[in-house]
Amino acid sequence: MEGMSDGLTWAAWLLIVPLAGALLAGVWPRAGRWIALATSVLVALLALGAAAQVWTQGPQVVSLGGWVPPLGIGLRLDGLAAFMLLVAALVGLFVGGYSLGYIPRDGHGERFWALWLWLWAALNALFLSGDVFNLYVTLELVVLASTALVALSGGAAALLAAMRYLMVGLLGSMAYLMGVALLYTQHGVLDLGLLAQRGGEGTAMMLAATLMSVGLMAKAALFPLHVWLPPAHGSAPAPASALLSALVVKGAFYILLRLWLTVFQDLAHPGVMQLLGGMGMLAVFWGGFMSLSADRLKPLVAYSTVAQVGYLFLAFPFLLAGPGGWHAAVFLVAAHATAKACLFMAAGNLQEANGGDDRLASVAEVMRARPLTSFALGIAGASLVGLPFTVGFVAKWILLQTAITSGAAFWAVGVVAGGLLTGAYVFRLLGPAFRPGPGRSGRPVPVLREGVTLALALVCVLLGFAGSAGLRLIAATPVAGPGG
Amino acid sequence: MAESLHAWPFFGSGVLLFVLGLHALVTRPHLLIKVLAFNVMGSGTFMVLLSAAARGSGEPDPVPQALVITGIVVAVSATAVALALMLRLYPILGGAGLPPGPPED
Amino acid sequence: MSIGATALTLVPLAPLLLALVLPAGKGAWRLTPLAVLPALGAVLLLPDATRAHLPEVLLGVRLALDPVSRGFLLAAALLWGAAAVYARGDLRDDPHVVRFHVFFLLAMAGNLGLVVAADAVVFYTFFALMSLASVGLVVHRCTAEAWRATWVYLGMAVLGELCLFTGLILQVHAVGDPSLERLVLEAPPDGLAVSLIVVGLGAKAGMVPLHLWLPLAHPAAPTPASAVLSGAMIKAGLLGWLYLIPRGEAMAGVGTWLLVAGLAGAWFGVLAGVLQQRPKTLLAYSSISQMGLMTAGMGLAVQAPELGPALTAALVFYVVHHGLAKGALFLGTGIARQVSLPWLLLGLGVPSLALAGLPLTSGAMAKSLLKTPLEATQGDYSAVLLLMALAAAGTAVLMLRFLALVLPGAGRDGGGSWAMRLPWLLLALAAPLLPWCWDPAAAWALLSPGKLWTAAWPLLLGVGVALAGFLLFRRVRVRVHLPEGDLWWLLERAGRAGVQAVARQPVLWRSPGGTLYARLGAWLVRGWGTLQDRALEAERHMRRWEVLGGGFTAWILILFGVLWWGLGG
Amino acid sequence: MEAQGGYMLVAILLTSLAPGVTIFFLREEQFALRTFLNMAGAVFKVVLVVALLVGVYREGYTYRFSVTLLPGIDLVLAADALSLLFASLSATLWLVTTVYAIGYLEGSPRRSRFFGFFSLCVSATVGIAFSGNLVTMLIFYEMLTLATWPLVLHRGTPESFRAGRIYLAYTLFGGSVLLAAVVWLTVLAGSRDFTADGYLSALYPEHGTALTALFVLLIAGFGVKAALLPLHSWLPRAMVAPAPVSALLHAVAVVKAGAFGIVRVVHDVYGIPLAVEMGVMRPLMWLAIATIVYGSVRALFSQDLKRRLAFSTVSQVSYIVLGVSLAGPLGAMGGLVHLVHQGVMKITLFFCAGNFAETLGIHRTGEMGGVGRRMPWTLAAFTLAGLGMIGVPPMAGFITKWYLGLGALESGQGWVIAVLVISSLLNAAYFLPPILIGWFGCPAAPWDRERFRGHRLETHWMLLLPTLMVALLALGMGLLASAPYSPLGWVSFIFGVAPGHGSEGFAGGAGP
Repeated sequence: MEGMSDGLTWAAWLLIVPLAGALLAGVWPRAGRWIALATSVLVALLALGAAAQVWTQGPQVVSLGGWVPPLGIGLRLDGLAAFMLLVAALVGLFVGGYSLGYIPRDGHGERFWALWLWLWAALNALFLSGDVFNLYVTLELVVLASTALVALSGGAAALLAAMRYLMVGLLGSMAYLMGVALLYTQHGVLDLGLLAQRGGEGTAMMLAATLMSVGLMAKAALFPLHVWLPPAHGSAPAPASALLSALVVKGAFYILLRLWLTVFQDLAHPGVMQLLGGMGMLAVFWGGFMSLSADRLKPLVAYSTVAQVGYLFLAFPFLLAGPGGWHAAVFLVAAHATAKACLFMAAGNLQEANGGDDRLASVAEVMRARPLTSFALGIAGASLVGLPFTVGFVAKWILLQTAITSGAAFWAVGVVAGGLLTGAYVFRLLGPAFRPGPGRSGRPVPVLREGVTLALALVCVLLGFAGSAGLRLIAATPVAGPGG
Repeated sequence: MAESLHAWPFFGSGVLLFVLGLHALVTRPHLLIKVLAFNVMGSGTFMVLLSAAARGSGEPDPVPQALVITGIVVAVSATAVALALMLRLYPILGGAGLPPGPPED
Repeated sequence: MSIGATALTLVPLAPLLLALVLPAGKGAWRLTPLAVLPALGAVLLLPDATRAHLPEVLLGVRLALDPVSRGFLLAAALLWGAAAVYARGDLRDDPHVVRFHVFFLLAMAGNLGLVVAADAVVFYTFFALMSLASVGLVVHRCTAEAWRATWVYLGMAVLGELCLFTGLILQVHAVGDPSLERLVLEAPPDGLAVSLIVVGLGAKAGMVPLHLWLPLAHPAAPTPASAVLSGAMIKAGLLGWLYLIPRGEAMAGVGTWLLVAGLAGAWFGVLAGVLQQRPKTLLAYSSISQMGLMTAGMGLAVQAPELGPALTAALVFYVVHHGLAKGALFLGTGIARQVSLPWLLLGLGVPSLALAGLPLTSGAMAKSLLKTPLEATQGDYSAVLLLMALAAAGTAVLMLRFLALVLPGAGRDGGGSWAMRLPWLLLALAAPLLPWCWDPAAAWALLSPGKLWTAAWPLLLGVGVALAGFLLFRRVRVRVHLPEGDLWWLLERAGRAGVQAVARQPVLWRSPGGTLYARLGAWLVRGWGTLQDRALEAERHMRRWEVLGGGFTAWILILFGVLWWGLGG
Repeated sequence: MEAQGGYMLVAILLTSLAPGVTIFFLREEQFALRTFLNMAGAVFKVVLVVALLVGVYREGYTYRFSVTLLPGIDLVLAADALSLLFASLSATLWLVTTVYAIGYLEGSPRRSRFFGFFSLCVSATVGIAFSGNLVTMLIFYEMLTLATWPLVLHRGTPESFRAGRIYLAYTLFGGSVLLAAVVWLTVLAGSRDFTADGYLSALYPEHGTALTALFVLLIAGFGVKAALLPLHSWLPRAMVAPAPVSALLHAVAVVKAGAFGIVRVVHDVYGIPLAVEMGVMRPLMWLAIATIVYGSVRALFSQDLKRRLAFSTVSQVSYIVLGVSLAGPLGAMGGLVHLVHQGVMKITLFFCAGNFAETLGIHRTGEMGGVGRRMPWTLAAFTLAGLGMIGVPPMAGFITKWYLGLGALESGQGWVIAVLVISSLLNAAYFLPPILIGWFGCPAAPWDRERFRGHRLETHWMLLLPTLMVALLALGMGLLASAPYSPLGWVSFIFGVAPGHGSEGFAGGAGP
């Protein structure tokens, strides 16, 4: 059973620290980078602490100010949340280090720090929220922060992409909120735990499930509602792209998973779960195909996110496969987050060295002269494909194992075929780096950035040995219905 | 569903507003209309939420009010961001209307 | 390892090691004749049943010396030694003298090694070494003729090796031990295995119709190489048969087969040889004929186990006799233009008549040894004996034809060095001397009138036929000529015609797969391109707000529908 | 048997991994340091492998190292006799190939990248050798794919890119199939260490269909690298890579990894008795036979020397599979010993082809006329290895064919010898003519590119020395086949029989 605790615990600090950092950085942009650095180290430590607490003591529910649900706001720190917090902290830490070398020291670019910490705070809140309305609020906060990050570079493409992203995001949020309203109409409570206990299969519940799911699918960029993602992630500054692709779409997915694990557990019948999984598979192939057809680096990486998000939706058919079937997809979140952040960071290095041009043909020349970044690109790509000695391999393994255990081997076929498609576009990206001719290191790129990129790539390798621990952490999630 | 009959007009018009807003958001190229449409959708949702305050027969439930107020704050911030973006786009697009045809990335 | 074993190991090892160091030293090739010394020493000094065992080499190497191998080793050592000395003179000015000697030594190592092998694997190893190294001897001159001979030789050698390999492995597996001693005693009468062994070794032994390479290779190779090819190496086939063909009732069929093939070879060699123009080709056919007689003897030994020991002893002597005589003939032919007629008459006449079975020579003794057991036994071998005697008459005709071809070309003294002349003459002298050295008692016995007549009448008959033929063809002036390599000539023509016929019909050889594959590839590439274009178009379309909104709404409907339907409304 | 320190195994991996990773970041002109790292790693690896060999042979040790990857799934490195067979092959040939590659690439660009991937490739191979279970093997197998791909591309020409693309397509496909199979197997039977006679017999016949399907998938997965018949065509195309890479592909690493995987699957996952009972050995044998004959025929009609050698590999590697599929100890010995023999002989041939191309610009067999006069040592090495491929004693290839033949008879399938004979005949048909015209022919035209003309040696010493070493090795392995540490001796040790027909008696025996 979940432990209850009051006061300012790990969970609360995980909200307060980045929020405070964001405020400070907003007020004092000149010192933004140092505030961000300190904050990110602190948040990373806090996330570790929170995970350790879940690891040792099991899931926690924190009632802010001592008010318990249904009236108070509860923070729920269980295995799933702790895992997502850790992933966010890991990616955040590296993106932070990378941004030190990316964000110029003067000019309006320094607004990045406040936006980033704000986003981080919102994400942490999202992962920790224990009720559906708070989730709405955090979703909106995430969307607003993300929109600002996309628009940060200020070009026409970026602004248009930001606008589109905002609109789709708001559309999704509204659908979600409508679902919340229906839920409240039905049950009169908002807390996830209480809603889960009430359950229900009525039409209102179905409508709520539909609206919330579709809204979140749009936010998670599930095919065919993915069209906002490639321009947005493709035109944002590199660290922002990394954050958006690695974490923000995962936030929406996280809520969706949470809802189906708790509130809608009575609705989770095979038909709808297979439908979601099937759409995920379609996304895998569509995204992969688009990635394969891309002729520029950042759209290629962005479409790859569309594909990888598809894998995550296998969590839904796996929900019914047996206890913990969905763990595989959650672990994949970690694998994809690290690899994708690393890819966007590497892409940023290459694009900048190449004078802003990220066409594959010309980027290859730069790749030849920049072994650190190319190496990182290679390792992260391998992780994306699911090749061994990377966390991607472990994730793919768990995914396949779950698929086969659940007796639905066709998902395994899909995973394998999708992996091949991933291989095709990753190696299409890497291949030209081996063309003959001298490399061109291009414009200077801070060594710090190249180093951080490579370090994150190495993290992709190290996490390959964290499979057991990760799964154990995820398993510390109380689930009553299917998937528990 | 709202059990009390007097909540039905709120609920119904809320849904109607939501659908109208959705339609406008999707079909109208002008950005300002899109922003307004989002607000209309928001209002619709809030009305549905308010209709939930009439649950049961006793005192109206205060929680939806609180939720709606929070929602309005959030919607206003979102509108502000959207408008700010629109203003930045205005000189680039030479207007507030999205260009016709499928946009390129 | 004992001294005897070491000495036995040195028999093949000495030429092998010398071959390896030969390329290093400039004049080292002159040492080649010394490589036979261990072999000669082994023949003369080592007792029977000397053994050597090297367990770690190959699959365990076992060597042994027994009476049979001693005889073969003697013939081989003498002939290789003589040829090596001859080569010192013959190839003195050859630009590729070192290359020749390397292959010469390798082939020598193979030949000597297979004689002392006591183990099927070792036998096969040395057999292969000999066969493949002698390719270098055949091709040495690099003329078109040499290349043609080489390809034929190589093809048949490889085919023979593979048959032998298969036969050996079948027998070794059946016996469970590759030792030749056990194989000859215990090998089962497995028809397939024995046939493969017969054929595999037959290709080497010039058994008709596997003889095709002989008449091509002998004239093409340098003289010392022809001498060892014909005198020593083809005997390896016979030795293999002696070791590897099981005896007994069950093998009667194989014995008959060998007998028939042998007699056919004996006669065919004569007929085909008489029709030749070049002395070395003629000698090659003579070898086919002589090997045919030995093959027939082998067949008899297989067919009638009771005759086995006596026939084996006879075959061993025959091998020595034929090896030395044929060696002398080849060496003499090689320098015929450089020596005067008396020397030629002595050096070629004696061995050729010895081959024909002239009394007082090794030929008479060899034939007598072969026939005596047949006469002594109860079985009726008169037909065989008659055929053998007639074959001897044929040999006489053949040898007269040989002399008629060579003697007119006699030159004047002085050209040939002693390095070439001495080994030739020594080998030629072996013909009258060999019987006395081998078995003086038996040699004495041959001097009885009956024996003399038995030996002489086929010879006289042959001389008569030859004279008649000579007169006839002088009168008629018809030149009957058989192409060298008889059957091969036909096969080659047929093969060429076939290839040309196929080449004229592109349908037959141009694979339809190629174009199909190319078409499929093009279709795939085009299909992929179209797919990509369509998909990109669809993706652009999906970016429109209307489509996005439509999709959003559609999703809501679909998801709700599925939920509704799934939960039964 | 006690398990010894697994740190030895990790150390063996690191001897190539650490230099490899370091080399990537060296500058192009740091020749001495790069060479030192390469050579030190290679020598050290050989020394460690020898230490393991002695430990396993003399003391009967086993070495094991494991890390947990996922619950119930360990990354296991273990050294048994079979893994050491492959590891010692790879370690030895890597050392030789490193020397060769240093000579071969002298003065060419992008050497740091080349040697980096080169070392990674060998690390992966040694990892495959020491894999203690299927999961570990899969991991290193995929790593091998990754590490080899840049080497195939190395020349950077359009053909090499095409070859690289095809290589990748095949191997990634194979890897995916393998991944699916291994996961499935793990779900069925758990992740277990390789054990003699396998660990699946308890699942039969209950999961018979699944086991058969799994067998097919596993063989297909490993068969891609082993170049089994329908999955072979990457190999001949990959011959556009530089000669040391071909050596690596054909002899040291890639095809060997596939064949070794098949051996592991048949022997140590399924076990011969189960595989025979399931009836999967016969189809495997037919597959091997078809590959053997097909590869030889294609080799015969290939005029490009390296292409011919590549098709010859397609054919020869299937000997290993054939030996395994004969399902008896003698046949398996023949197959396993060929793992080593083929490697050494084929690497000799590729080194020779590289020498011809680098020294004289010879690429086609028809251009080899008279090459023996200009490059006698290289041609001698080529001759030895070519004869070995045909199976002429006393070369190593003969030992293989002899044991395969005995194995075929032992398992009552003597007709398989006919396949060996046909293959040998074809081998002879495509190896003997180039050898002969090399020694006795004349150059048809002046050679394209004469290098090292005035040198004391016929070519660069770093090209010649490794070539001669491997040629002698190929000779020695046949000539001293029955010595204790020879490949045959080691394989006999694996199967617990006496090598050769030694005085202790002959392993084949007149079986029942």
